[in-house]
Amino acid sequence: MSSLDELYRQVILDHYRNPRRRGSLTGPHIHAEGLNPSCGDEFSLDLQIEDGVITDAAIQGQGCSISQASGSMMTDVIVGKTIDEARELTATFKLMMGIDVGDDPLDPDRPGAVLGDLEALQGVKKFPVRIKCADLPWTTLTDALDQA
Amino acid sequence: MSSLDELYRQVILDHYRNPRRRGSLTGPHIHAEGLNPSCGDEFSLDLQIEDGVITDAAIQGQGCSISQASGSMMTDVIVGKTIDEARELTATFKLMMGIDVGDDPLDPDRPGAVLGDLEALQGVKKFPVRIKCADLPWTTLTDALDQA
Amino acid sequence: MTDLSHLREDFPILSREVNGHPLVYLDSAATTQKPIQVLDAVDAFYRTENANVHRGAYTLSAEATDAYEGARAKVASFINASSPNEIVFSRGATSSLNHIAYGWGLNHLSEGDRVVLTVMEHHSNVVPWQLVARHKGIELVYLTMDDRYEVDLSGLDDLIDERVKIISVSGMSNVTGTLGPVRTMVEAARSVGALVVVDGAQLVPHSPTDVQDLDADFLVFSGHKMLAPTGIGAMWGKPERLEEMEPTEGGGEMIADVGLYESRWAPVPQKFEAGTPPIAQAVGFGAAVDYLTAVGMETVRDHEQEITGYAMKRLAEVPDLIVYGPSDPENRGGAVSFSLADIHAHDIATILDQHGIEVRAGHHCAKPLMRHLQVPATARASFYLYNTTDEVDSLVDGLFDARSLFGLDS
Amino acid sequence: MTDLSHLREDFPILSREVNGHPLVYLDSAATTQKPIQVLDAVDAFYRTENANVHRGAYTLSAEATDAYEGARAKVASFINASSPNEIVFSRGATSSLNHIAYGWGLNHLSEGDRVVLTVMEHHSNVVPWQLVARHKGIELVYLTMDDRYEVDLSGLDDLIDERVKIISVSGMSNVTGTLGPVRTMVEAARSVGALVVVDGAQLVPHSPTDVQDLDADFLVFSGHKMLAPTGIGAMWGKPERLEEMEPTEGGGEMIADVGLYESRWAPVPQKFEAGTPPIAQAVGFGAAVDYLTAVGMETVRDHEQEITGYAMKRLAEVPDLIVYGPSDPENRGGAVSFSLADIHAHDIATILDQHGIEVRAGHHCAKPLMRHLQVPATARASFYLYNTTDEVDSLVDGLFDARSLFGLDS
Ligand SMILES: Cc1ncc(COP(=O)(O)O)c(C=O)c1O
Ligand SMILES: Cc1ncc(COP(=O)(O)O)c(C=O)c1O
Repeated sequence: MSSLDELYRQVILDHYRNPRRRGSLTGPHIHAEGLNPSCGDEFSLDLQIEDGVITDAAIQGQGCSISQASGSMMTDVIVGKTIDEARELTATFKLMMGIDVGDDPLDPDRPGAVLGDLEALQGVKKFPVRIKCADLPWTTLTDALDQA
Repeated sequence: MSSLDELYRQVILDHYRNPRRRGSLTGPHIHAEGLNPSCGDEFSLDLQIEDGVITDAAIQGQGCSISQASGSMMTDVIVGKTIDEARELTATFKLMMGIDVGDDPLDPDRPGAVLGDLEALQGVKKFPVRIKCADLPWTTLTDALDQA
Repeated sequence: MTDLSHLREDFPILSREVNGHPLVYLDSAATTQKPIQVLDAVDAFYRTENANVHRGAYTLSAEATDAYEGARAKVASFINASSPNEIVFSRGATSSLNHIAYGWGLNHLSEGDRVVLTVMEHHSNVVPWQLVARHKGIELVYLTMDDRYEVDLSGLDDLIDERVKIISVSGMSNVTGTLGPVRTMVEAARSVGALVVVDGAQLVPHSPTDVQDLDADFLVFSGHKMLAPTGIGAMWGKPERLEEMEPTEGGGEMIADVGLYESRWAPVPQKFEAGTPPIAQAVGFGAAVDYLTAVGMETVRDHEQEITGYAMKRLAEVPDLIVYGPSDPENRGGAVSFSLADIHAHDIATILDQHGIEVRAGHHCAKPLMRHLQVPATARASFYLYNTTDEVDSLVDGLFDARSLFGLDS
Repeated sequence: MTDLSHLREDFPILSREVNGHPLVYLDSAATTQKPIQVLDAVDAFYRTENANVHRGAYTLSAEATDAYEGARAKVASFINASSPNEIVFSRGATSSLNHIAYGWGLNHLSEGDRVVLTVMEHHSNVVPWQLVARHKGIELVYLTMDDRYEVDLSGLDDLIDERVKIISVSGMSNVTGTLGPVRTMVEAARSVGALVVVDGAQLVPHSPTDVQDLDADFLVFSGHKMLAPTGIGAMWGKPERLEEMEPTEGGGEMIADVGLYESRWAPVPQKFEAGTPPIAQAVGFGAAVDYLTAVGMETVRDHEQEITGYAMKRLAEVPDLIVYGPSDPENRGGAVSFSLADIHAHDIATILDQHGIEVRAGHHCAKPLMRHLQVPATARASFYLYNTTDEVDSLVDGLFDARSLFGLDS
């Protein structure tokens, strides 16, 4: 498979064209926005959190297939998770992408950090300039969780 | 004679060390100042003009031997001359130095344009960056004559 | 077809490969590649004449000054300025525009005055005026674009009154290739005594420019977009405008005298060139305009029109491709922005890059225009004298590959 | 004696002749010569990686961005900054000082506030503050120099009160070689919460610099004075100062978003780098600090102390020669200004030039200091790592020739 085929897997194009949970939340929620100034990709995230658990999420934004698919897949895995689990997922995802997560990286194999569809984004690693596209929703998630 | 010997002729050093007509005029006079911003040389000129004739001159300033000697020698030749003759002298001097005097250069051989001691400044021509030093008093003179 | 392919060997980088394919460089609107003639001029300067300029009484410094001032004269005659003193060297178009906005704007504009811009301006011709507006309470007014991607002049007459002090317009859009209506602007401005600033960043490199004929007040451009090194650009100004403009940077070289509390300025253009200037880069700029002059700017423009025309024709063969910009190559420059189906511009750039084809994707520093076009981003191919129709063909092949990767039939 | 003469072959220009003599380049305080390592780095960039930075999704642009940002990291670590983001690339020390004066000063200073300078400052650290003073009604206050050519600190305690908002001081004088009392300034400033700006144009090239140890708020320097190309320099700032500083230039690259009437800025350092930056020059700057690091800045400083000491000793043999500057080489840099009898500095430079010796003559962009020293101009020899004691001997021989040309006995 060429690296382009690996990059643009079917599941990614599917999430890009049919993003899950697109829109905004109406009830009480946390809101965060991310911007990638170098390419102009935008991502915004609403989270409903009850008793430390993410009970709902909604996304908006525009950008390349990678950033939008990453965001869509992200909402798929974080809803139903606790804040701590969402942070674990974030670290796991970033480690998979080869992004430095600082001093205290989590054990990527620990239970709870199952990435599912997101693993399709592994092909992005071969395109260093696109890694920040894949990462944009996750940086935005971290901002949101920091407000919780 | 080396070009340095030609540059620093005795008569030049003499005018540098003993400038003629140094000071300022007290009666009614024209005043003009010249500055060479690239090297900091300064030259100021007072002229007394009666009936179109330069009857007195006084100079001040500081700078290299070339600019100061040129100024001193200039006063030697312009006092007693008419404004027109002073302009002719200026053009004659500039032509000797290889300076462009515009569309209507004078005939350097015509009577009245005798440079005398000033010819000692010919050695400056071999030092292109110093030509503007020699020229500074003459530019100042032109400014002064334009006021007359 | 003007064949300039023999020039390609002057550009060492064009023989490199990218991702296993020969480099197809289609991003000259962002920055151009450099011919050996320019690289050699810069190198020779450092190897034989390097010294600081203007302040030295010695041989090396005089040679460096001659090289630097010689470059000023070359750039001046390239745009047919009446004197080298009308050229102020700067870091580039951006810094030139900031000079004008601060040096002229901050000192001559006051509350209620208006600056007229267009929606197609590059950020470099928008943000400086916004910064001045913060200090001076001036108003920015925009002309919009019509559906043929031309600046919409229908409201111009109503817009132009004595409040308008400056009209600042791009000579050629870096997104749509639209030619700015400079002549109309100059006429409109004259009627109310306003100044016209022309952002020539895309104009000067790509077509013959004559400032006396243009009759604007200021023209800015960047060296790196016309074969010269990075770090150098120019501001041309009418002598009286340059005289009335205040310096925006203080320092060495730009002074006649410095006291503890007050200073006096050197004459134009030194007044605007504080500190050690980009000396070697100016020398390279001189070599670049020599190169362009030798090719002939008419030839450059002809070649680009031909290649742009060819590109428009070939791009029309790609289903779902929309070009944002005028369709007639006579009437536009060689920056061709487009979208392709629902494939994001960034994805297009990545896919083309895998074919060795380098195009830009994004907002092209023209967010107001993106909003006007209602697109978040476009892909852009832009051409220069070294590009060929073969490269256009590669581009089109790459776009078909993008379609297939995104599951669209060809 | 540290022998660095083997480095001379890295500098192509040093093998040229001037007026029939081997070049003796003694004007490194104005600008330095460039080693092949720097020339090659710049050339290689243009030949293999040239593209615009930051805005491209393609390989070439990513490579160019890596090269540019890699240079930022090198320059940061050269002065021991804690992060590359503390380095803002600029055109040079002058443009950096203007950035600070405008970006910080214009936005945080108001009527009655004071900026403390010294009489030894370069025009680049005087005029920007005068320009801000025009807009803001601030007061400039000067520390003077004592008869040992040191900044006179006797009145410092009385001077420092809450009106003082900025102290801006040269790290090393380009005329007298005097080391600026940076540490004392930093302490004094802290007591009233003032900022300290260090003009490092002569300091950073010539001695090991550690910004964390220095603990000032801003440090500026020029690439061309430390083996790098012209057209590039840097401003280092403490992160909190860079955050609170406003951009002074608007344009591409420095924005997060641009609307028609308002914009938002990109994060530091991009906020201060409007438009296409001097990309290849930054790459050259990186190569220059690599070169200096390989030699070792301690070695550079040692070599210059030795050569300056030797020069002071030999110059003392020339009758009627006065050196303006501290006498102890430990306590000064390698810029040695002098006068010789009644021979004007310009004449000295011309005579030395005929011997192939290039020294500067004039006010050295330090007119306030010239007035303080009560000299209209001085001649200045300044040294760098490639200079030798033999060259000092040639200088002294040339000065004896000047004496004899002016009819003074030897
Ligand atoms: C139309 C236009 N104006 C201004 C600029 C800014 O030029 P620079 O980045 O060289 O300062 C550009 C370059 O992108 C441009 O295309
Ligand atoms: C002490 C000092 N400050 C500032 C400058 C200005 O540097 P640049 O001309 O590179 O901007 C110089 C250079 O002459 C200098 O010596």
